[in-house]
Amino acid sequence: ADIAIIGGKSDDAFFAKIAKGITDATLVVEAHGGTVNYLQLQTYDNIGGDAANLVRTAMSQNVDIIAVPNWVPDTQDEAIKAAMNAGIAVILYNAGGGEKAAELGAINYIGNEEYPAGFAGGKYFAEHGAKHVICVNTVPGSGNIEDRCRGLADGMAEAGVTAEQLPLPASSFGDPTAVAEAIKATLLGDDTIDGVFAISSADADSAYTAMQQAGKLDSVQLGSFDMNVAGLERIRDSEQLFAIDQQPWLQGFLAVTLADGYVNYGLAMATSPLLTGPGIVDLTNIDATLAGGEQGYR
Amino acid sequence: MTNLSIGNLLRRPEAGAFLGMLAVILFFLVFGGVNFLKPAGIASWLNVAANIGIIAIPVGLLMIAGELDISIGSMIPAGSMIVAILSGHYELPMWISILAVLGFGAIIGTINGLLVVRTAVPSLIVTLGTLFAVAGMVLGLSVLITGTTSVAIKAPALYKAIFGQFIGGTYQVLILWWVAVSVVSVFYVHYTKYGNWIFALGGDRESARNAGIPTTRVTITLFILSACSASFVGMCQAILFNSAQVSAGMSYIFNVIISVVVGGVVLTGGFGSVVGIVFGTITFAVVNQGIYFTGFDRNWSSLIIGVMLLAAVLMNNTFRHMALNYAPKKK
Amino acid sequence: MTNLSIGNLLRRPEAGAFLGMLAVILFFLVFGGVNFLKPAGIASWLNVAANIGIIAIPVGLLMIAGELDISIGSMIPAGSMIVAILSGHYELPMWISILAVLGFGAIIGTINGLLVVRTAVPSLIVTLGTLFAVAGMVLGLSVLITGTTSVAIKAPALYKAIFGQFIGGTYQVLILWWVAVSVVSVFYVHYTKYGNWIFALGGDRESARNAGIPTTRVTITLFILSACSASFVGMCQAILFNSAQVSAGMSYIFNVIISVVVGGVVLTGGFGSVVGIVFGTITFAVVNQGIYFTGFDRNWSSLIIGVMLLAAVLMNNTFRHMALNYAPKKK
Amino acid sequence: MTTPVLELRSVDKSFGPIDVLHKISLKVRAGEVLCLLGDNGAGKSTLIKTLAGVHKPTRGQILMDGKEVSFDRPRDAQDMGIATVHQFGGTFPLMSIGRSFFVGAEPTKGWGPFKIYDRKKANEIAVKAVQDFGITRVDDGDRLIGGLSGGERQSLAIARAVHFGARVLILDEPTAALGVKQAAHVLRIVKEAQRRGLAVIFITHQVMHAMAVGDHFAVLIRGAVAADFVKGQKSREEITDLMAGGETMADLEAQISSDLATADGHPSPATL
Amino acid sequence: MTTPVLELRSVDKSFGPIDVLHKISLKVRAGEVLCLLGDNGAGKSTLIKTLAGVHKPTRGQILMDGKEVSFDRPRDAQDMGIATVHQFGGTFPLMSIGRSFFVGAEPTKGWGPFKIYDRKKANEIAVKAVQDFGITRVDDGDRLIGGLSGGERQSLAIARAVHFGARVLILDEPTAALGVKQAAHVLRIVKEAQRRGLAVIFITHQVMHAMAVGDHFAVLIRGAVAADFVKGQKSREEITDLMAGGETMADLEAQISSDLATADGHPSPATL
Ligand SMILES: Nc1ncnc2c1ncn2[C@@H]1O[C@H](COP(=O)(O)OP(=O)(O)OP(=O)(O)O)[C@@H](O)[C@H]1O
Ligand SMILES: Nc1ncnc2c1ncn2[C@@H]1O[C@H](COP(=O)(O)OP(=O)(O)OP(=O)(O)O)[C@@H](O)[C@H]1O
Ligand SMILES: [Mg+2]
Ligand SMILES: [Mg+2]
Repeated sequence: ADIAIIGGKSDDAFFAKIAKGITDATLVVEAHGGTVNYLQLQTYDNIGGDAANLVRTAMSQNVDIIAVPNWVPDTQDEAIKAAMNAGIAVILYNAGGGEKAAELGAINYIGNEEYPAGFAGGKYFAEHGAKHVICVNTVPGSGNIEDRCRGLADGMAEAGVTAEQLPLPASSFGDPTAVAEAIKATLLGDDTIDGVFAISSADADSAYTAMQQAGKLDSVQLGSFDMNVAGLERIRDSEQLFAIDQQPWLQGFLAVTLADGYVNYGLAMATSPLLTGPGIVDLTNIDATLAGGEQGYR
Repeated sequence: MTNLSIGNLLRRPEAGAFLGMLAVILFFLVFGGVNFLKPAGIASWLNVAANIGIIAIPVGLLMIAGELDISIGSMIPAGSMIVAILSGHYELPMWISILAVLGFGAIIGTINGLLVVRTAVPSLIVTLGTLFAVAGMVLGLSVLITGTTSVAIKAPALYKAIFGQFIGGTYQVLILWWVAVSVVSVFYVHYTKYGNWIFALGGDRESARNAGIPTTRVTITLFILSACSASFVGMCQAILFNSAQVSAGMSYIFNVIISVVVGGVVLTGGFGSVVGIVFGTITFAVVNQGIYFTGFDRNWSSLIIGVMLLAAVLMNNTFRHMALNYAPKKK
Repeated sequence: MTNLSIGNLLRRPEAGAFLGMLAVILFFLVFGGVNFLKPAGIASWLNVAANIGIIAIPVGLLMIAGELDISIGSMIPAGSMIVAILSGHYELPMWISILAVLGFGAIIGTINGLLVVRTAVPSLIVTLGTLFAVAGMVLGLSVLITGTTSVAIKAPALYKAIFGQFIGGTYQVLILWWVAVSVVSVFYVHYTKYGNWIFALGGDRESARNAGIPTTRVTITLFILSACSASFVGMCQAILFNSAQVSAGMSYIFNVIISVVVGGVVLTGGFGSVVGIVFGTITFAVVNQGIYFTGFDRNWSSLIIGVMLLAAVLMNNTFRHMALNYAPKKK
Repeated sequence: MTTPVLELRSVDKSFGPIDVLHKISLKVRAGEVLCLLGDNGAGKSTLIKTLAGVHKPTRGQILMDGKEVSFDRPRDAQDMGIATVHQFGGTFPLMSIGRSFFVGAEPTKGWGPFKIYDRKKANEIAVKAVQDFGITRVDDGDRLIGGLSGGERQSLAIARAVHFGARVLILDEPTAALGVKQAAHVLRIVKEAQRRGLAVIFITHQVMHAMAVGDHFAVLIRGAVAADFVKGQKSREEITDLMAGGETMADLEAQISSDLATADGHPSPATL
Repeated sequence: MTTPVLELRSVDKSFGPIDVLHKISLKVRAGEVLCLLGDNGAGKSTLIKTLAGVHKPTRGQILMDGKEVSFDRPRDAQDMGIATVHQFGGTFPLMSIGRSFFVGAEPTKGWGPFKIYDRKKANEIAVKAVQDFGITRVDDGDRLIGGLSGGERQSLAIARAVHFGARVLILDEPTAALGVKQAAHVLRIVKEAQRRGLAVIFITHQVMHAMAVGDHFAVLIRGAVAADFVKGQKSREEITDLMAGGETMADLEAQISSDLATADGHPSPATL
């Protein structure tokens, strides 16, 4: 099968793991005489529109099936429908959700969902005694991050405690020191804060430094979306409470192999959606995760 | 005295940009296969080019006049958000939103222009200030008004047909707008006196003023055009994609400036052409999108983009050099 | 003939930047309270300033010499990744990594410099090409070598103490590096002939060459310094945060250029000072971080940053204008 | 007949703390060439920039045809028929000869929004005007200014002012960069303009050029009018002394020649 | 004694398709002033740029003291003692007078890596050198060049070359922007340099200046040496004609004056 799969920026640590899954799955596809074309966004400035454009680019390459995250459904649905009308099958992964897949007529949905993932984080925080969490948003204005923070707030609210957003200006994005100092200043300015939630593994590194600086390692707990080795080591050392895991490698691997099976042999999963998360990585399962993390799979 | 000699052609500012464009198209034809030039493949880079191109032309003219405008980076989401909030959230008629979008562009353009003209603060810094200020305003107001940072909008069919639709299911209607903007600009820049004023402004502002050119008026007009073009593109994106997000389009700033400079405009002003900017935009879009048609490992795509851009500009530059040194050969 | 007259002080290029800095500090003192100037508060902007400042000085010198370098945006992750891969992944001794980091900076700087000098392609475009190319290379190689895009590194205590630690638990050791770089630069730029060469280069490249200045050598050296400073900062960040990411620091490009220009360096070259750049960097860091000490709604922070930056530069500019027009009063 | 076309009444100009012009009063009539003389830095360029609308006077009045005027921008002065060639600049290296010549006053054809710049006409007029200066090398109006020699550019700027100067022509050291032939041509043009009834203000450091065309001389010393006289009232030596800032100067040539005569030891160069 | 300091042997220079210099052969000896004359665009500046190491000749040889040399950069020429004042540029608007004067050859004090730029000394020397030109307004070496008048800047550039010119001094239209006093001073400096045994190449469009200091004259017409003679071999009228590109020119003043005499109708200006 000729498969097109659309994904996030190539230097995005999270998508690098998805890409690894895709690469591994490509071996299978090629063994079956097919091809895989991975089309990546180059920026996240106009994520929905750019993804829609990539769907059309994939259409122009006469592929059999397209796997795409539905980040901004309002924006992308039109392109996805156009692909289906042109006789190209579609599989949603990473973002969008099972309902959306059913609505559009996509084969399946593989991945987790931002809002429930955030929600799970909120609940976990609340269960571990956090009463006032900040959700550090380094990309204010981007819909999927807003969803994470909203989910977090709602998950905490269910337990009667609060979370709020800390939006950072664009000039801080990618500057770990600026992110750390912003969090530190906020922690110093408000003693009621007892939890920090970072939206990416790199921001978690900064957040940890901020807590250390503010002298609040004991009074503030850290949680994050996604993880890197430094983060996993913190969890192992009990310096970070948890990380929300979406198992990106599985998302990429399954999206491609399922697409291949569907086109070549009409195979399809009976389960829909196929949820790869949210899983919580904490002290209970850290060792296995760490081993996978060091090889770039977790 | 033959006006069509090779020399005369090479002397044109767009000659280098044209050759650079040909070179990258050839490159991707060889490595990406013929899909790349089939109608659907063309759409994949033409759509991208149109979005950049509409902004690149006024920004390029500003650069020819010796100024930079980076506030476009937040004018795009501003345009999206204005139309989404007014017509999506408040459900006002579309024409009001359109007027508001262009009006906001005119206001910010005027502020940029006035600050640049009156204070002698470099335009990079002035527009950087408005870049942040507008981004902050859009974010703050969206959260205040709608409570979120991403608003849905369903434009009526008529407006969708004019501003945001796919022609034949593949080509954005924005391409037609781009063609229109290009044609009008070519006319005004290369065939009327106003174009002459822009070049003079960039060549030597003091002398241009001494020559009687209303430098203040020209500068402000150009800033208004560039701010309006950015908010217009933002509006069309919101209509096309049925939703608007506030996150600032920093990458647009880079992409537009790259397109303009690859198109042969001199960064310090005084030299360039509209057609060159169009070629530069296409070159950039082709380099950016062509990679999807090739089999190269995606992890190396940035490397290829960087090298291709450098190669295109080097080629371009060689020709500009020849152009500047060229004079009809004496027998 | 008094050398300490107010006029002479105002004439200094850093006078405006100093006043701009005072103004923003005052603003945040009023709206943010005194926490902002307590040790922990100072650290919050000083740490940010140090990271930007080490890069801002060589980039500022390049700007004084009439060139831009935006490849720093990918040199920072390159520096991080090199140290993380060599000492984290392959567990080689730290000193080898450090040499490799600086060596890589030297190579990219040389390439930038040679391309700018030999081809007359504007430096913005050349370094844009290397920006993309280095980003692609770092990503491609990291994935190839380590299989991931984020590598952990635990530096030995000695190296952590020198490159990446918090002094007194709050101040990054990078601040000391920044002070050192500033002092050395002030000396070389303002008290030796090399500084004179840089200013002449930016004033009029042709005349500078005619005056016998080795323009090629100076330009390449400056590009090497800026590339090395960026990879050095990247390395220190990796050591400090115990982990390195490949994602490019595009915002650094903006932040560094803003700091330099707010510091009174003329964008087109020929005018500026190291102390001014230092003040400009502090101004930017204060504006960026000060907001967290105030009660303003965070959603509006970009708006405040934009307005504050404009205000600081306007103040700066007023003084530069006075400086250029100043001459000792005749009786 | 006797109302001056342009008159300055005790005009002062300062740049911040620096006073450059003090109480300048001057008149220039139609059909008259006013030579503005003075040492380097005396304030000549500043004075004519004030007349051309580039600077606004700090104090004092400018009158045209006896009525007070105020120029907010160079355009205002131009619209009243004052054409100026400034000492520096005035041409655009990356523009074509034709476009540079007509910059700010482009010839157009067509109507309404479709008025287009008449490139052919502009090039023809520009090339002809420059060739009239004896610069026959320039025959293509599309060539870029950047490739012209200094003198060629200067001739272009003067040709432009002459073409547009309706009532007053102001030339700031127009002959400085010019060759003998071109300078002679400029002097002839100045006289032609005078004959056509224009008022001309002519700045030069060359006594001979001044004496050849001037009807009326004004000497600036340190920003003030130190002398104001008509042709014939002062000898060449007196004028030279005044031009040198009021210092007594022995006759230039005489002095140098005698230096030369008394100098010994320099080898008599062999012919090649 | 008779080996020329600097010699050109059939040097050609083209810019792409444009041939600017054809087979130029010239010599200049120590203690000799070579006046390079010629119309605008004749190629004088291009010729001296070739000597100063700015351009490389397309063909032909440059000899110093009879030995062939090749200048890859202006620095090379400077290191061999050739100091040049180019027609344009040479000063840096945003630099101080002292720094601009010594740019590329800064005086230093201290040792090793701590050699510091000697600002005081640089300012003193620069201000003195400029004041020697009669420009007494300039008394502060820290002032920026941007605020100086055109003539003040030109004087600064010449003062610089004179200060650094060890063996050959090349001046491209040095007197063009200068006042009478300053021009006289430049001529005196040229003669002084000659007396000290320097070889001087002097470009000017003013016959009087050329005749006042020149020992030896070379006239370029359209990029070729049209005449090469020593002082006294040609009359002023002949030289003027040659400078005008070989065209027969009536004596400039005479012609203009007679024009003036025959012109009627221009009002006799009233004294103010
Ligand atoms: N914008 C300015 N700011 C400050 N000082 C200035 C400015 N323009 C001119 N000056 C000063 O005013 C004085 C007169 O300058 P101006 O250019 O009018 O002299 P000039 O008579 O034209 O001399 P030249 O014959 O050399 O051209 C000079 O000392 C100069 O330094
Ligand atoms: N870089 C260049 N590229 C192309 N043509 C050039 C270049 N430099 C000079 N020329 C041409 O060479 C010719 C000679 O120029 P040059 O500047 O040497 O004249 P010049 O004798 O110094 O004249 P002037 O007296 O006006 O200064 C001119 O026609 C000019 O257009
Ligand atoms: Mg003057
Ligand atoms: Mg010349």
